Amino acid sequence: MTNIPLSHWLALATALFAIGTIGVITRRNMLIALMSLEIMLNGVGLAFLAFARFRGDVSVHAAVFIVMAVAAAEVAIGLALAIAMYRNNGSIDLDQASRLKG
Amino acid sequence: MIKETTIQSLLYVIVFAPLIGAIINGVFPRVLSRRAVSIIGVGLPAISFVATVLALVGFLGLRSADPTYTAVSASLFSWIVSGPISVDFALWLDPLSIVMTLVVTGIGSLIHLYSVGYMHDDPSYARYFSHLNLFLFSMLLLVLGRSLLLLFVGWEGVGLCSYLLIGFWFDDMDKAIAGKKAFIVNRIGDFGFLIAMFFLIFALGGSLDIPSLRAMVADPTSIFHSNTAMVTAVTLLLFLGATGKSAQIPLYIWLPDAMAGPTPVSALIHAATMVTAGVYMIARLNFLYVLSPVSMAVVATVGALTAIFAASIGLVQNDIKKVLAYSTVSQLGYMVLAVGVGAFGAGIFHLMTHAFFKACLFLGAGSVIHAMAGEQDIQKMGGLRKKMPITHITFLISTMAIAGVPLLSGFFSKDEILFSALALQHSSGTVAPWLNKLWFGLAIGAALMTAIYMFRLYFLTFSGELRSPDAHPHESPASMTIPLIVLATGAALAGYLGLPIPGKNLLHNWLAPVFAGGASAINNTGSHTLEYALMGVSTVVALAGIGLAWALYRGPWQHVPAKLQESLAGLYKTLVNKYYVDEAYNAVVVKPLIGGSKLLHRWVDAGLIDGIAVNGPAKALAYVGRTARRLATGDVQTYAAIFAIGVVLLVLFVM
Amino acid sequence: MAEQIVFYILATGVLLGALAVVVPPFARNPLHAAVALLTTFSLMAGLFVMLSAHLLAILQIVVYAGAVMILFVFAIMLLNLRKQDFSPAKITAWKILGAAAAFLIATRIAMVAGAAVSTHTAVDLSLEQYSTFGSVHDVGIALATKYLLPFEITAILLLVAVIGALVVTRRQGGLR
Amino acid sequence: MSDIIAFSPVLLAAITGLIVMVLDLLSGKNTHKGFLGWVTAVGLLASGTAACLLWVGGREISLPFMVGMVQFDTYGAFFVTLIAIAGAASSLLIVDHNPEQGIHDGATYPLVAFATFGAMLFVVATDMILLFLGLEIMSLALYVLAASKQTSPFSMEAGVKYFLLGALASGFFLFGAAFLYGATGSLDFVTVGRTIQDAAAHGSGLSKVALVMIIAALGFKIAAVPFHFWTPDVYEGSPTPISAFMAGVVKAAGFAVLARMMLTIWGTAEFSSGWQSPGGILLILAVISMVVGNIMGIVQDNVKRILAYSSISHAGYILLGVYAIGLGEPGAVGISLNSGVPFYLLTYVLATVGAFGVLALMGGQGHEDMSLDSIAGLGKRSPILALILTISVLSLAGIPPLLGFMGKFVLFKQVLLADPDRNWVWVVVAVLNSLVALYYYLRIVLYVYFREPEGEAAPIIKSNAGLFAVSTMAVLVLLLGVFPGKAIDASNQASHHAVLSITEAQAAPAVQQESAPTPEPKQPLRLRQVDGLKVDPSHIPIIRRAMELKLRDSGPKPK
Repeated sequence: MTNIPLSHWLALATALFAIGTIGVITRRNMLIALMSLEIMLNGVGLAFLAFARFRGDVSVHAAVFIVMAVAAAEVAIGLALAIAMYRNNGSIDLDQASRLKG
Repeated sequence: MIKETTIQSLLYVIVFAPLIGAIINGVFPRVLSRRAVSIIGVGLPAISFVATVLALVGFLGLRSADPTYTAVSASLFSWIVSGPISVDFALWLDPLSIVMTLVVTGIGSLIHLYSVGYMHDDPSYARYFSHLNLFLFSMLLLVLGRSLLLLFVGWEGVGLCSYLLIGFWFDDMDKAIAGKKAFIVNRIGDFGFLIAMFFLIFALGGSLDIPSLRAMVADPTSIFHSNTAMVTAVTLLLFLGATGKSAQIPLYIWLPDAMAGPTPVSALIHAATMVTAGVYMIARLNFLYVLSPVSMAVVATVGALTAIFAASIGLVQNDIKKVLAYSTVSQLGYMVLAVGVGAFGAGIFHLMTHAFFKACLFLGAGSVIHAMAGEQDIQKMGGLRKKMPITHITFLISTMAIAGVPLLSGFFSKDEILFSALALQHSSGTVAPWLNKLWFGLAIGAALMTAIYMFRLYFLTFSGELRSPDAHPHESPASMTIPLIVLATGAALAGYLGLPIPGKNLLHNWLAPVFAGGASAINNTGSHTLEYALMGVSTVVALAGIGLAWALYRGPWQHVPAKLQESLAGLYKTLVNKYYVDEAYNAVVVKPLIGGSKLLHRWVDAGLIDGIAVNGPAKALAYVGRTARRLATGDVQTYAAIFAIGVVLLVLFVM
Repeated sequence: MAEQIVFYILATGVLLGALAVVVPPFARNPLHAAVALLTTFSLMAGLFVMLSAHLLAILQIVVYAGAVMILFVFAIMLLNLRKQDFSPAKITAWKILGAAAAFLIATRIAMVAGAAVSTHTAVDLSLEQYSTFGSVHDVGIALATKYLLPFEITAILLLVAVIGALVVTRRQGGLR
Repeated sequence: MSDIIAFSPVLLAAITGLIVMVLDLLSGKNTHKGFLGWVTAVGLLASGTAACLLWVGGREISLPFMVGMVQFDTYGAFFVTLIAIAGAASSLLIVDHNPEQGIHDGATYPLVAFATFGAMLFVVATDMILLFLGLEIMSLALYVLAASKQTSPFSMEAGVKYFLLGALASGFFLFGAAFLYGATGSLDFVTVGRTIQDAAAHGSGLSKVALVMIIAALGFKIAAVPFHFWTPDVYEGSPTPISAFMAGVVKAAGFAVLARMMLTIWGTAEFSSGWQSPGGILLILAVISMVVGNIMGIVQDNVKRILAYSSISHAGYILLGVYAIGLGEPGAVGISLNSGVPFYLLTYVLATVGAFGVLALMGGQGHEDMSLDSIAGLGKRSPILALILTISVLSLAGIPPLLGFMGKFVLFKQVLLADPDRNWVWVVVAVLNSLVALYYYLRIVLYVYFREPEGEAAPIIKSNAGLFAVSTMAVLVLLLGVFPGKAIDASNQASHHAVLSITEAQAAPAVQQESAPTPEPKQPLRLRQVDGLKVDPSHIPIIRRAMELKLRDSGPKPK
């Protein structure tokens, strides 16, 4: 049924992962950086599921499920931090979070 | 009759009594009265000294009962058992460590007593005694430790205490920096020591336990005899440690600066005990050193060079403690020369006599400084002979002893070293034979200079008229003069323990079992006639030096020093600036290190772009300058970017 | 063939959505980025279905497209960001290097992994297996047996997240 | 039941968290929350004690019904104990630090307890997903704790930075885990290791991707260069007790997992052969971590940053230890962890928590700045804190007879022992580095004793809890320095079990099921491979799959 080679799935997953990483590196808006993190985790999930399908191993689906929960928890904390940062700084510009340095 | 078990208990008392003193005075500095602090601070070292004497008596008893008896060992607990290494926390009392322990506790106790008077008005009185006792504890651990590792613990401990005590008057930033300098320079040496221990274990399969190591080395089929290169490496690395601790070229630079500490500290740590640790360590490992003629030659050469080098600097110093400091470096050079030529007994002998007269000199100097209200410049002193009779007499005796005036202690010990330098040769004879003549020449030159600068110091300080009218010198209190008298007596008489009469040399006979292994590799090419002839020579040298000093600073040639100073301005300046060694270190070691770290700092901070910007076209420069400022890390996304760059480097590297 | 077409369409959509989140011109406004992200998540669910991960496809919609997106939208509304909240765009050399590095990682990994798995073919699931693979039943069994412990501990994770979010966002005082 | 007992140390930490949370809610809004710190500390210490008891009892208990996801052996016990101690000390430091800093929140304590729980789980887990959960619980709690001083922009910034980079690292970890799964078909890293070490899969592209990703992610947690950039900023910005927690707990847990994963999964005889081997990568990271950490430490003016760079350089030393694998027990197949590593971590954690602890007690009246100048003259203002700081810092510098020296001695000795011909270079490099490091450690001592403050000096917090914590650390540093025997023993035992063995598991007769844990002989503690011990019908396809793929004829036959 699956005629698409595994390497295609992996390429897609890796691409998503890389796009997410680039987002975290380049976007100053903390919300968008958070979204990029989610894209990374989605890439990971895709890789997991692709491997699972190609190995015919369903138990990893449970692992991906747990990863989803973790991702959600991470977003919750991240957004909370963004809000707190906004209150504190009046901005969620990551560039402005650079008082500590050296 | 004292039993062996009793001696073992005494060993614990010797080592731990000062520690208890350190803890009490360190933990309750505000609770105790000054009197209580003094009693604890002086009493516990004294107990340690008494215990040492008792241990000596017991040891003599055991040895007379059984002439082959060599050492008492007391193991407290099994310290490290890890893989092939098993080290006990064990103490080891043999003739060598008895001599060292007597010097440390005896002179240590006297200096503690002296400190009661000297430090009387200091606000941090308890802390001072606490540190001093802690030092004594570390030093005893160094001397009595049975394994190299325990020795190393003591080795680092004395360094730490030295650091704390040099910087004792830390209100003055220079002093705190001097302490740090001492510690860091010492650590360079310690690095050698540590690496040497690793090599000893892993390259040579040796043990850290000194008696076991000795037994291993004694086996002529062992690797120690086949792998000479590694033995040379190990001994040279250990010697690096010794150059740090015993202030030899190239690591001597810390010792003169260490004079920033209170004078009794200089007397105890930087003259009598700690700085001799390197000499002690080489003597302790004599069986290892004699396996490598190269190492021996290096040790001796470094010692001889240090002796003359430091003496020449001492000629022109004007700070009373600096003169003594360079003198100490020079005398340590003698000791190192002695152990380097295989005259381990002579090295220890000089160590002992030096401990007496140098401690006495420092304490005398302390007494002078005390009397002159902190003045240390000898150009501003003079005429103290009448005002401070006891200090004067004791100082004079010690000065004569160090200058090598016949029949005083320094004469005998220095003479033995001069003789050894000329006459002792390594049996394998692989190193150039002319080296002996070089060592002898350097040593005799240093002896002449010693006589000159010591008597220059004496004449400028004690004779003539007082050159600073505001000072009102007075004799010091009894707690200060009593140690002076005891030490001066020692300085006069200690030499008779090592009279150069065959078979009657008490110290040599006493130490013979310790150096038995090492002595076999050393050939004595000299005769007793030569030895007595050399005594004549050195007497002449000493007297010539004294005469010259008298002539230059008291006698008819008083204008000459100034003239010399003028005509040999370059040399004089070089000497005053101590051959610019500190400056050289600064330029070669310190600056590049700090510069390098700053460079890296800036590089990471400002990014690669900064560097490119320097040469870039003007427009780009402006842009990049802004960019570089923005790039200044602290930006979380820059970190993320570097994280990704790190990963990509790994990825490209691995795949 | 049809499968390939669907895959490429979905994959393109997912990638475009993701790029729209990340590449500035499309996503100045966080709300637009959120919409793009929603697209990515939803299309991803389609890909999951293609991998026979039926339950996870649904969860993808529920958790990501539902819960997570709602959180984002809430945050966006709450913060009510305006353009002037951000300093002018800065493209620094480090960021360019970092992005290039991420790109390099991806291409390198895709190449290496692609080569490593080039011989792998999907396990042929029997019809019976196929009907249950990735179903609630199968995944549920895995969760209740092999992954029981992680499943339970996820509860603590969520608890920590809740406390954490409260602690960070509260203005003063205790937990209430 | 036996499983619960075996898991009890970790569970106790979680229960502590729950209890403290409830107590916080019950105790009302305006009460002083300090007592919660004591409760947390007691709970965490109980968890540490439980770990010790299990250890002393000589039980090596694995968890059949949890399908081999947890391995509680001497290695786990060692690190759980260490983590418990560091966690307890940090929670005691919070007691008076937080009110003085204006951090009014009882929720700090449950978060600390949960973070400790996460770290423990992280250490004992042998399954990628459980491991990841532990990592995330620890990290999420710490992101929040780092930002818990809300009035301070620095604290907020620390939290945001730590979060963003930590989440990035987590992503990399998961990505690595996914590829590891792809390469081997399992998430249990014993099975993964067994499969990877099979010649066919060894060095395959997938496992290399996983190797790099996992090294990067764990390198982030342990602050190895070049994944270290967050460390100084976050340590500086976070409330100081939290910095202590991060420098102690996170580092210990990170290293415990790094060593175990590296050696279990990639630990073949070629582990450290050549630069491109897994060990070679660790070696490179080790050397640059040492060098960068120490050089950057020299130019710092803030004590917390100095300690942060010091922690980076220590990561370098420990990585060197992980690189230099041990010889294993005589006659044993395979390799073992260098036995100096757990001991070194012990020495490092005690000293660094002590040092940060003293700084935490200097943040009175909301004082945040920990520049060298603000600690100047501490020797006069508080001799006891000055002494503790000095002991901790000198121990970090490796001055005998303090514990840090023993740690360096044993670690470097073991590194040499692993391969005397090649490793001496790295030992010399490491020793030279520790020499350089002395410069900045001494700067701290210099300021504490030998300088008067020029600006405002940091006000000292009067805190029994904090003083108790830091003085315990200092006493341990001193005592264990003089009597390190037991600790070295413990480290040796722990390191024997660091690599989850697979050869013995295959030889071991399969499976007693729910039988009560028979007290097993203490020496040697055997490692059991537990995946599939109790076989649920639904696992059969999974297990068979794994068997078919990699085990061929040698594995235990499924029923």
